[in-house]
Amino acid sequence: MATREVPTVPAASSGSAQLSSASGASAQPQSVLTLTGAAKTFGPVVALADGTIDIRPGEIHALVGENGAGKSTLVKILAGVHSPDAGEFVVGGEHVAFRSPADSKAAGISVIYQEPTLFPDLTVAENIFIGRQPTGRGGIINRREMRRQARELFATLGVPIDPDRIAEGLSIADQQIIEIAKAISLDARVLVMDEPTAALSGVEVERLFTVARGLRDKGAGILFISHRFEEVFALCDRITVMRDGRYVSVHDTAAATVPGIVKEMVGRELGALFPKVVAPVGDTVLSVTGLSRLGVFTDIGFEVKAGEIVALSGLVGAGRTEVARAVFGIDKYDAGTVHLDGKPLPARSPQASITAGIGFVPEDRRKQGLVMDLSVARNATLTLRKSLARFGLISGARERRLAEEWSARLQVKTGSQDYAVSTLSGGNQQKVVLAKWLATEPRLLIVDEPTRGIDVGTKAEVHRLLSDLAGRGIAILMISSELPEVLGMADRILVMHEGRISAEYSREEATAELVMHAATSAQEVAR
Amino acid sequence: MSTITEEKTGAMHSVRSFLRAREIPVAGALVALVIITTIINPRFLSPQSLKDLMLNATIVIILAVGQALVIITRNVDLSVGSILGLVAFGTGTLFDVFAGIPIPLVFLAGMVFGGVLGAINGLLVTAAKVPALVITLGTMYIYRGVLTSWAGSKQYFSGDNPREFGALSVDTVFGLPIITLVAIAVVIAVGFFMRAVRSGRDLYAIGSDPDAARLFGLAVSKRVLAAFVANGALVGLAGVLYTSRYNSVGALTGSGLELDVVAAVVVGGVAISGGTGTVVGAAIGAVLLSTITGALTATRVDKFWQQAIVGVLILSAIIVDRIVSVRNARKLRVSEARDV
Amino acid sequence: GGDDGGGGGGEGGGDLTMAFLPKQLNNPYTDVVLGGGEDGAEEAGFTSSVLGPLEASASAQIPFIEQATQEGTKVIVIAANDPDAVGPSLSAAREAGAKIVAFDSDTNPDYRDIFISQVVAKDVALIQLEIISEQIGGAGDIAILSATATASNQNEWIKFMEEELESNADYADINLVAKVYGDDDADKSFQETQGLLSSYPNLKGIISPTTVGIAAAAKYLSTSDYKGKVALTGLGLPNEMREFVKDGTVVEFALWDPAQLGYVAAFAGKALVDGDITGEEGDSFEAGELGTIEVGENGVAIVGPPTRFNADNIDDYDF
Amino acid sequence: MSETLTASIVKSRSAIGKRLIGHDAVIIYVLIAVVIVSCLTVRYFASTLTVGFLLIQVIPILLLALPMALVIISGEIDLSVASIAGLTSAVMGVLWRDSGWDIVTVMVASVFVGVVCGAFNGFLITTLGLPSLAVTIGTLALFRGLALVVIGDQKVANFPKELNIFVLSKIGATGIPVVMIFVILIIAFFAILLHFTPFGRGLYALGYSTEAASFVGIRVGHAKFWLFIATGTVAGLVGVFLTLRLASAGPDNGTGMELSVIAAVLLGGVSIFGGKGSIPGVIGGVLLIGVLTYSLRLAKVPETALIIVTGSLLVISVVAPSVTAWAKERIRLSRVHKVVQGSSTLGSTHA
Ligand SMILES: Nc1ncnc2c1ncn2[C@@H]1O[C@H](COP(=O)(O)OP(=O)(O)OP(=O)(O)O)[C@@H](O)[C@H]1O
Ligand SMILES: Nc1ncnc2c1ncn2[C@@H]1O[C@H](COP(=O)(O)OP(=O)(O)OP(=O)(O)O)[C@@H](O)[C@H]1O
Ligand SMILES: [Mg+2]
Ligand SMILES: [Mg+2]
Repeated sequence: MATREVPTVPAASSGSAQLSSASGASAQPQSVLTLTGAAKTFGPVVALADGTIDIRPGEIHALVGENGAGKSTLVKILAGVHSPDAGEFVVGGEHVAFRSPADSKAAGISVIYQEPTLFPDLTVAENIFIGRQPTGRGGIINRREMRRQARELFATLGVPIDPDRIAEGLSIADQQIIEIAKAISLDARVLVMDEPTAALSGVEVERLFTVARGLRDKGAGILFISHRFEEVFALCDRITVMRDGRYVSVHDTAAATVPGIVKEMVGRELGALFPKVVAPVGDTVLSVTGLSRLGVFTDIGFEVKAGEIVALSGLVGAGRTEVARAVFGIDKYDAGTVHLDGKPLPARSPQASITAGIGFVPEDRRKQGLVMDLSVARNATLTLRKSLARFGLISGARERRLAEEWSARLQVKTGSQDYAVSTLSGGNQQKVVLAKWLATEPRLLIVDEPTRGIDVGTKAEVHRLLSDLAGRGIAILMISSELPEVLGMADRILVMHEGRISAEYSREEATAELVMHAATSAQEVAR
Repeated sequence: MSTITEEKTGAMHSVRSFLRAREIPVAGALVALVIITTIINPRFLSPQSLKDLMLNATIVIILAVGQALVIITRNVDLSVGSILGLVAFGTGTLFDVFAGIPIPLVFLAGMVFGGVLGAINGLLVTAAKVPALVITLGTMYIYRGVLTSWAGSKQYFSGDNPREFGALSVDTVFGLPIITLVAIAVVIAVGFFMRAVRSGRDLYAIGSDPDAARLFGLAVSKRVLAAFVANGALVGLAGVLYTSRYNSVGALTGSGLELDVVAAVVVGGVAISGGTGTVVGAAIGAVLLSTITGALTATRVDKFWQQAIVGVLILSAIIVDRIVSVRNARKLRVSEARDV
Repeated sequence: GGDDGGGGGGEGGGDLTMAFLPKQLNNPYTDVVLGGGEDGAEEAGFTSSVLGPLEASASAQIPFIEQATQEGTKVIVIAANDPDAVGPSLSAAREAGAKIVAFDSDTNPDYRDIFISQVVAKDVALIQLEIISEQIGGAGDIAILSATATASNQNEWIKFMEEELESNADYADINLVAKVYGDDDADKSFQETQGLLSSYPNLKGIISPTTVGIAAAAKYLSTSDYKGKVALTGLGLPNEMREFVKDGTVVEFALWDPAQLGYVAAFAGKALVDGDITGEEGDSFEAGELGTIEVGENGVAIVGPPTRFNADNIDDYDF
Repeated sequence: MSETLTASIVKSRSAIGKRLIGHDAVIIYVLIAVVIVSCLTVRYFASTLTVGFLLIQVIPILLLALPMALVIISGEIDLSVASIAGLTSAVMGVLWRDSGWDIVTVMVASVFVGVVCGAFNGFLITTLGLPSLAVTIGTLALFRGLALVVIGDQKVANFPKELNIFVLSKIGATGIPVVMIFVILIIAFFAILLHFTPFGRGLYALGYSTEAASFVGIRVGHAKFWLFIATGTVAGLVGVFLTLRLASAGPDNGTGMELSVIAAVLLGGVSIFGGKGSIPGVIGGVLLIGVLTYSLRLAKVPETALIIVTGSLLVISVVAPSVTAWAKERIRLSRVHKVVQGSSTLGSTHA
């Protein structure tokens, strides 16, 4: 059907046939995909003013830019989700105007979106092959074959996910991995990955890279978006830089330097990425003892003192988020106690935790951190509902003032306080989440992956923020899968492995090797 | 852990999918109901009353199958009662206006008519991107209004239709009334389509997360529209059969049917939020609900209690369904922990 | 559709207006009644209009009473879905100067000036018993398939039947085993009939004193094994029953001429407006070609005797 | 440039501006228009009688629409309201006939039945976490069935005359029913609850996303439970009102009202997906249907046409916005195009 709609090479299959020829003529590679001067506006917001990218077969091409630079918007144009208001778009030498993602797929472009998009009710295997399940005669789906292929894919990615499990309840990490499996299984000639590593930790990232390089060597063109420069420089051949919705420049990685790129991204010099100032440590704020939940975590015990930043490190799936959720009262726990300022905290009651002075920045911004369809203002003040009310009645004016004050303090970039947060870029959304919790002036702030999918500039801000908060005597529990962040920000580091705390290091003694070892070693043995 | 072996997961799979099969409890309830009733009143399974049970179930089975298609895509069609009324009256009119019109042609006409009405719903839902519940609530009124102004006080009686047409709901082929056979055929065909054909699976994906489906490039609008049209056509079929089955069709035919049908589908284990459940389940739900009434009369339960009991039945079906799915979730968590 | 709310379309506050409020629009029986009614109204010099809900429920009738009131209608001719529920709004209408004629199904006597009854309620009850008794040979189980459980006319007839079964020696061997309600809904009546036959093995006959019920029951019998084995009678419309009389499912049933009912009601309205009568017992008024009608005890006027319909005479009638 | 463009358009859509072109505002404009047109063109319409009859007729729907709006905003639905009203009416009848209590006690007890029904819904939906649409289809049948069980096929009609006179009595010459005073109080209660309290704020949030709501300490289950109590209670009041207004308690009072209520609420701009809607809009929706029906009947428009009108209103009310939005988008694009082209030339030279 796609062949009719799209004036371009029909299907992915024949696309891969072309790849060989393309890589054959790799003397001076001609582009497999070029987008020039693409523009996209949403109501008043100009998401993309000049989206320009050029991908060659057999290259891995990085796209970097601050939050809100327009990367994801550009991706969605490549994917056929948005049709650009202006600009020209050439795939395989032919002008195209995609009317739907189907068109894009038919043109041999396969996309991993920034936010995982799985079908919770379908099995993992079906999620991967939906719409193109292997069929026997008469178009009847062959489930056994489908499972086999899924299992093969996971083998290549080296992850033990059961293809027959329904997607419901998978951790973000597992979801992201399934997205990757889905995308590579299309063996398209252009593979677009919008921050695929944001939710992954070292091991998975390495496997992903191996796979990506494999595809590149088979002649596919890959667009890779990430806020982590070490990844960009390790993996990519060329780098395109964007700022404020506009194309800035393109470099060969060999010739590029991190400071140079960063300068072009932010348009200014950056301060330290980890501005950690050691704050005077006060008395214990949070103390957790013998916390256990069947099948998720066991006998967790630790303390967080005022002015201290404690990092909870470990591989994705170690159960850190579950611990945090249990402490905050989202999930129940089977055994153990949680004390705040020496007073026991009732289980299963976020409201109690909030009034007691805990703030929780959850790992999944979209589903848990924000009410995406609600305005920025409403989101920013959601935690203040009770304190906003006088005689039980809320004053809209005060609500608004507070919202403006806090989004100003965190420099949230938005058209208006009345826009739905869904229209903000990933980074700006995260700022709103932080804003609404800081507004409650908490005693303890739990942050789960606080800088996931956040650009260097904002990242530095967030870190400075956390550091200030600690300085002002707030206790901070930080879950992070990013080692540099952990090492750079934490006073103490707890390492979790398979639901247990496997090691604890002070800021001084901690090293990348020690932490990685504590997080993985046992597992390496098991494998 | 990546050394999970083929046959092991194969086994795990079959076990899980059985546990996940939401129609098991409903089927059980149905069997239990029939057995108990028969013990109290053996005539409940006498040929005639058995035939009646099947005939009563027939029409709502077809409606439930159609509705299930729509609900699985996270939509709903409340206008089915009115559509059925329109088609039924249309059928009567056909026989009246074109005496001696071939019966197959009437069925075709009925299904096309229903399909068109369904398409109107589908187009409004997909093109204007507005919630189906609102749209079909609207068309429920509109279609009913059209029917009442069309029919006025005119009614068509079984006498006005050709004998052999009425015979469809009387004659039996190896014990089964012809129209019931039609219903069974529908269930099998649609059920197979939903399980083993790609576009069928798409419907589940769409219901599971419409936005993801759109991003992924599934033809969401097309599929949803198709679901509404198919539902309309099935309602059309049911409408024609209704005319053959019952004495009279007129302005009020089929009114108030919509909630019964949705109830049947839900009882059959199709999640109202889409993405899960099967048409077979829906069909069983339909049989259960249509049998309960007969069972209650047969056991001479005070007529005032009957509706209340139907309500209790619907509720318990939902609760059981819930328990089953919670059990599955817990199983998942544990196996999850093992996978880590 | 002929008799929507718009039918008749009377416009005129001051002049002589008459509003007919049937239990429900689009009901064949109702149409015949209203047909007679409109003729009557015309002869009596009234402009008539038909107001009514699409489904037969007490609360649905009320807005139309209020509408008639607001339009300053002189006469409201109503067939009550519920004898009491329509009360308050009828009282309001009377205060606004309207005369209330109940017909077909009575309201609580406090709320109307006069009730035009098809026939003597007792006669209707008895004739149906007579017919069924003849057909089942004076002995065996019978059941009643009624309309809504609250329909006053139905309940009155059923009461008389029960009394007669008690008292009359000829009916000693007949016992009434069940009363079921089809709510004047074809499907429901149909299924109730099924229920009866499946739960009462040796049921000999069914009486259905409502046109919808008897038609549905006949349809079921004619398609089941019980055809010819189980007798069926009651009150039916010849046009609806013709098929079943022809195919032997039903031997004989009864009814009055519904048209006369509306016709007389119209003239009763005129008489009330002209002040010829007040609805007292002993009053009498001219009902056009039907001659003089007497008002009986507590304001009930009787139109005429019921008729029996069977294979021999059914083709002489068309309603 | 993006800033300037943004700024210019943001001004044009200040908060107040939004309110004046919002869905609920539009509904109210239409309502006013219909009233004016009817007064001018429909015979008998412009009269105090209209006020009285009309209000009395819409009160049940109006009352039920209020808690229903909150329930739908919170992302749930309650189809059982009409049945609850029916059950309440039945219980009231039986109590009055058999208990020998004075009428006030009877009325209070009956309303309490409504509360219990609501709690039952709430329990199944929040505690057991069952889908409300499915549950309330079940209780729709259950409660109506119980009404039959309670009162059977009888009717109870001998309620104190003065009470049903009171229910129909008007405030002086205004033609406004006295009971409207209570109705207004209830309206005020729900309006404030939804628009000016933390609870209301919470409702909008959890209407969009229960998960995110629970992360800011909104007790989702708790909140929804109380909403169903509210629908139950109001349904109980409506049951009592119907009984007195009809001077007759029976099993079938209020049958089929649930869909009219939901239709009115949706017409009033409440989003069936939850998160959107306002009390003024809902009231507008209820009155619009009420007035239109009333005046069309007076205008001798056939009943059958009235159903079509109601249905069309509903469809148009949801389709119209997306159509206008689509049109706006087209216009805007054509304007934006030029702006962007002008600015993007620089970029394109890079390729
Ligand atoms: N659907 C939308 N409606 C309105 N504005 C939008 C929409 N999508 C994106 N935007 C705006 O467009 C700009 C670019 O967003 P985009 O998501 O492309 O940035 P990004 O580069 O992906 O940022 P991040 O690195 O945080 O993902 C942002 O300012 C955002 O607010
Ligand atoms: N909602 C859920 N339902 C079922 N299992 C879950 C759910 N969330 C996570 N899990 C599983 O629980 C374990 C812990 O996952 P989780 O993602 O919380 O670990 P983590 O250390 O927080 O990883 P990260 O925070 O980096 O995503 C993993 O096995 C994960 O698959
Ligand atoms: Mg992005
Ligand atoms: Mg986590």
